[in-house]
Amino acid sequence: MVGVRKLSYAKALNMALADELAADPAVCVFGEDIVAGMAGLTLGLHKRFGSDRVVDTPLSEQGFAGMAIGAALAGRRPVIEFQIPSLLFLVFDQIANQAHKLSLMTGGQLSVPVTYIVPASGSREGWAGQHSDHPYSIFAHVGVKTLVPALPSDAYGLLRSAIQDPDPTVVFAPAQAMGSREALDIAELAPVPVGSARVHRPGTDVTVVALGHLVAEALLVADELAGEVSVEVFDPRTVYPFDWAALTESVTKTGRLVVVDDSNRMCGFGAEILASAAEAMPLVAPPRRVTRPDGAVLPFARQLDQAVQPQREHLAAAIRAVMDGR
Amino acid sequence: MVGVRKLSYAKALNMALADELAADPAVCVFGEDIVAGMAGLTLGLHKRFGSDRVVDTPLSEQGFAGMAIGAALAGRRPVIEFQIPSLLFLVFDQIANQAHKLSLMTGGQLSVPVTYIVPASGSREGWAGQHSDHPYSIFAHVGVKTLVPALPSDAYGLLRSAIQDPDPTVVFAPAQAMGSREALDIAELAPVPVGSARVHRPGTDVTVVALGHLVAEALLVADELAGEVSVEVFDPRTVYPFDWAALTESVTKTGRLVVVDDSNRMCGFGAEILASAAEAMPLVAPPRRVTRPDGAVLPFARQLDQAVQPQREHLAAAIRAVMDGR
Amino acid sequence: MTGSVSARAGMALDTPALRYRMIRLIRGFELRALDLVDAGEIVGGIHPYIGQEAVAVGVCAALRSDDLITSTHRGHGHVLAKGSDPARMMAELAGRETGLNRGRGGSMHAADVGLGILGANGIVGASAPISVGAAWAAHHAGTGQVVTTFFGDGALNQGVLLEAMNLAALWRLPVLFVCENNGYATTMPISGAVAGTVVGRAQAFGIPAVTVDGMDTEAVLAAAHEAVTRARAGDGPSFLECLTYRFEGHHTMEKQYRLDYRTDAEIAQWRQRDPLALAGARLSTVERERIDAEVDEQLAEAVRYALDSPHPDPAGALDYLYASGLRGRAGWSA
Amino acid sequence: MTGSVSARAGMALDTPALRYRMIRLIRGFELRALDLVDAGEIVGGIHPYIGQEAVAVGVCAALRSDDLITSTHRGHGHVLAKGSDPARMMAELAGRETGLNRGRGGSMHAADVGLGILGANGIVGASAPISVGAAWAAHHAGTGQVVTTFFGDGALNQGVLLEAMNLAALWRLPVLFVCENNGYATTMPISGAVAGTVVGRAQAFGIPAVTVDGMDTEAVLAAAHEAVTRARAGDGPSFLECLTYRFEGHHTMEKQYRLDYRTDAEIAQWRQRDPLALAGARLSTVERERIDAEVDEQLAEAVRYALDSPHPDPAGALDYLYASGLRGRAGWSA
Ligand SMILES: Cc1ncc(C[n+]2csc(CCOP(=O)(O)OP(=O)(O)O)c2C)c(N)n1
Ligand SMILES: Cc1ncc(C[n+]2csc(CCOP(=O)(O)OP(=O)(O)O)c2C)c(N)n1
Ligand SMILES: [Mg+2]
Ligand SMILES: [Mg+2]
Repeated sequence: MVGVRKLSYAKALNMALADELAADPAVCVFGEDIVAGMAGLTLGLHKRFGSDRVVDTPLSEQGFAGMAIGAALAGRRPVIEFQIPSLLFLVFDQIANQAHKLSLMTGGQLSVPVTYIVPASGSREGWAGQHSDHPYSIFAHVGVKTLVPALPSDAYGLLRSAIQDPDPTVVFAPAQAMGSREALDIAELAPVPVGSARVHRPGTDVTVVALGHLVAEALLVADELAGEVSVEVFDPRTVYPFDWAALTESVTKTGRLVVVDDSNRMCGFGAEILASAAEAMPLVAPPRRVTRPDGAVLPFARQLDQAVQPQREHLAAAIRAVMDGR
Repeated sequence: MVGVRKLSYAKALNMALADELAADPAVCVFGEDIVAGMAGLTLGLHKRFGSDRVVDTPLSEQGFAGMAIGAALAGRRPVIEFQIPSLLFLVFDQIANQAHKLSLMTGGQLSVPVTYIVPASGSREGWAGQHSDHPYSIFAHVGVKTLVPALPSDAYGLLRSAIQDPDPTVVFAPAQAMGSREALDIAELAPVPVGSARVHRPGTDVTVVALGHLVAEALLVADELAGEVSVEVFDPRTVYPFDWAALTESVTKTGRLVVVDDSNRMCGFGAEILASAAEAMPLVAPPRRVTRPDGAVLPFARQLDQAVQPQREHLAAAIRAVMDGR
Repeated sequence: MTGSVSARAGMALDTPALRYRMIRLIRGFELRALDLVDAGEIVGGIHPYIGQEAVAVGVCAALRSDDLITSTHRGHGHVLAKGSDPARMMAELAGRETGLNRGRGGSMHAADVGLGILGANGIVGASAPISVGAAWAAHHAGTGQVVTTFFGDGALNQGVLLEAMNLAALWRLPVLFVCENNGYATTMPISGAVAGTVVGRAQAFGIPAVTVDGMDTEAVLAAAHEAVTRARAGDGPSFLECLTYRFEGHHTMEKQYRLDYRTDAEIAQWRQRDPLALAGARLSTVERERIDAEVDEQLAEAVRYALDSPHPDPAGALDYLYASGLRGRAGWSA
Repeated sequence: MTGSVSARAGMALDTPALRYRMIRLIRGFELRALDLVDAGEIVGGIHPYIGQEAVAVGVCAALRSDDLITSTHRGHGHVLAKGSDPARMMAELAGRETGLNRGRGGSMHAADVGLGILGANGIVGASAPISVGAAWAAHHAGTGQVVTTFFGDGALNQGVLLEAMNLAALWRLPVLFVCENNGYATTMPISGAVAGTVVGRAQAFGIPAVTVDGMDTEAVLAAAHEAVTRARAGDGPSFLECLTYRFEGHHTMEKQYRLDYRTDAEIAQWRQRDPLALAGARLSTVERERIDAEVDEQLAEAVRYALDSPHPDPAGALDYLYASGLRGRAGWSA
């Protein structure tokens, strides 16, 4: 597996997990149907690493999320796969109230290196309201490290970093990115530091912050508008911790800011970026957000589902509005 | 119980619940130790309304939060009391993924009039990390109606409105407000509409947005700075839905904005207010937030606990900074 | 206040012929739905109920029309057996405005409140406490309603279902817990997931629990009838373990994978106990053929109805989000 | 990798005299802690363990020093019995930098990882799956460690605890589930909360479960010894129901209310089976008095140590938040 190839996002995650399992005997995986590997993440890993390392669990998310903490306290580095983003709601106590808090509450005696991964977050067309959430803003609010890779290389590099990290970390792999491919040299895949942004396309007029599958959309819009406005596409890669220095640099250059964000508007990721920019960055025009609506629940029918997700045309309109100083 | 008296916040909640139980036979209450009424909310209500209406439950938060949905679907208006704010994490699936979504997902066939109330949210000195959360921003993000009354009269009025509301609603009663008192005429207590803000003190230089127990702090700071700066103290009373029209009016007048917010900084309520103002309100100076730190976990020791909560001195400094245009 | 949710009467299921008819209806519905998934008319796929029809039909045959049910991700059979119009159900799967949920819910969230169907659920186990709460309300309102909650063997490991059983037992509520033990939760065999026995898990809460042949409608009906009678008499919840099997993959998406969690031989063996054949064998060939023809006609019409129905207007994407009519802010401005 | 968490040896508990000594230590510790709550030196109050000492001591007497435990909101007894220094524990309750958790955790979160104490927990039931996970790790590392999880009767109704029992049973993990049945969850009597029996709930998962006299250390020790032996032999989890009683209120705050969930007569009756007296009766008066004097001296020193210790520096309020050393943004700028 050397040399340049078109690597898919799903395969990149699978390789990252395999490489971590191979590199560190403490790494193990819990989840439902992960022996079969239907979500792609664990494909072939049970065969390679065995039942002691890749463990199919009963439908007891709270139970095995709690177990992952205990295993972590005893020296393991568990990765847990969740089939549905909202299963994170089911284990919110285990993540936000247990894993996240144990280090501080024990005065540093404990640390909880657990990785939670949803290898199909956000809308999966036709899966309706309970399967289409994108709750990364919630985990960032709580203060759990929250990673949303956009490209296969980042999916690889961030998953490796998440597993190596001594703290609990949630990785969202957007369903709409899972099939994307990137031409790259496998030998150059490497861990990507948590908290470091990446500028996918430099620009001088406006900074567009995009996450996950929306990075590709933002790049398309930037191309579309190229004759009109010079767009810098800024991908934080990790929602929390956020690379404020890099954003400050970008906005200092462009003076204008648009965020496109697949989470609900109110108190979402987009709100944080705008707020932080308004506090401390030199904006020359009011910033804008393109988000899911307040309180959004994704309806089932395709037309409705799409009507609730941020689309390229809205991003283009927001960019134009910001350029107009509206 | 007529005429002017000093009504405590806890008693106001208790009266609101009693009045709703008396007014509507569909209203019922579930929770732990609510027959004894230790949290104050349900004091005396079991005696008055009986075991069919005021129901002590086993320690099965998910079970009874689910039950409340079912009872609501069958025509009841359940109120659930939680002894600890983070118990909302335990039932996050029931609130965010079930109660909140059923109306849209069933095309309006179902509605879920459940009220969730935490009669001691935020820091309770000495209760440490798992008992001191103030997660209102999370519920607002999800789109669940989220109320944080500051005064006894609002505690009364908002709890009544929450119970009458056809949608799921979370009410946070800050521990640090529970003992506060207000001189008022009991006969004038009335439901307070969800989504309507209240200006506690008019001012012309800067709008300070404060919620819950921080309203009283903001008023003290406004007094303190009175010779220096004219502070308008703006209490949204409900985090979601938010009274944007009223805030726009206030900020249009003052041109300056500071938010004091007892939730974590990242993607919190304060972020939303600053973002919305930056997008569409006529700010003449960069706005500021005073919040809990990113990812905060409240440490046990009193000195540490306090060091993590927003304090008056920080609010005063933020107001001065905004006045200086810093 | 309770009872208002269930006014319309469903299909009568009180003879073996009517029960055969319903099994045939569900089977035919699912086969047509599979076709529509392949054709791209049903987006996102379905969890087919094929093979398990005797459970839904046997249980619903024991219910009153004002009784309530909650269902699962594999819920089409429950919804049809309780009486929903297959045309509106198919329209829902096809995401049309005429669907049961106006195209907002789809396969995993079908509800028909007028028939006492409080809804399927995408989260395994989540329906159980909802049912217990509805039963609590019915109990206190004295309506005599019984609430049935369907779930799979996988749900037995969800804490919230166990909590719900405890609450129902403690308060002697009129709940019927129906476990459709089809041997697997997706690829996980029950032996790898459930320590102890299925009925033992319910019995530990003091809930009467029996195991029945879930391929035989009449056996399911008999057991359900006993349980429902007990609930209606005020004697609390019961638990049925129905031994059954799904003939298709877990979800239509399963076809994309080569999975080996069960053998062809095992599937073939269970297919020999096809509930459709078992129920059909109770009728004369003539009667069976007459029913089959009627049902096929009805289903052809249902498919036509679904596909002829309008798609929802995107402008209404957030309609029904709040029962109060609240409108939050859009995600972008014009 | 496992095993590193438990290096230091706790107090030996291998004679009746040593066990009496530990019961006396816990009792004395709690009485002094109650005084410090009254004096305002312990902020937020405590859940006193008084009356239940025989459980912690009997169970911990059956453990190896490298065995692990998890505990509850009512956890002082468990932590002391596993060997923590009462001075550092008292310093923790008083919120001092010298406390077990450097004053960051307080009463409900005391941990002492070097002694295998993975921590108390403020959320009822939450420790159980953590213990199962640690047991899973120990099992696969072949350390022979056993993990004990203490919980109250109230926790029996938490789904996550039931899930944890299923997982432990399924995978035959070395876990000892210890239910301290003190008859109440705050004001809720067990009869109002638990349908079926306590041991039946564990047995339903195929877990061997027995009920023992939780006021008698020796009875607890015997049952725990059997369970621990089974776990160490690779024969999976066990469950102990220890019948016990708390002599004080649920929490020190309870004094503010006039609660009538239990009668004075009931309390008096249980006090006649005081575990301290039962354990003391096994020793000569001389020996007992010698131990009492030693313990009182030790505890006086512990209180002195705690109160003389420095308060943490507010500048370090968020120290230890991230093991990686990550520092988030402050809540305000200077
Ligand atoms: C709590 C939860 N965990 C996981 C899933 C994903 N999932 C959907 S169906 C299913 C298997 C369910 O098995 P079972 O309960 O036996 O029902 P069956 O599919 O066999 O009808 C899983 C794992 C889910 N929807 N909810
Ligand atoms: C999940 C959860 N629900 C509620 C509480 C509040 N609470 C703390 S202790 C307690 C009672 C616990 O009873 P039990 O488990 O019997 O332990 P005991 O207090 O009797 O030792 C309650 C309700 C909590 N901490 N966690
Ligand atoms: Mg199944
Ligand atoms: Mg108890």
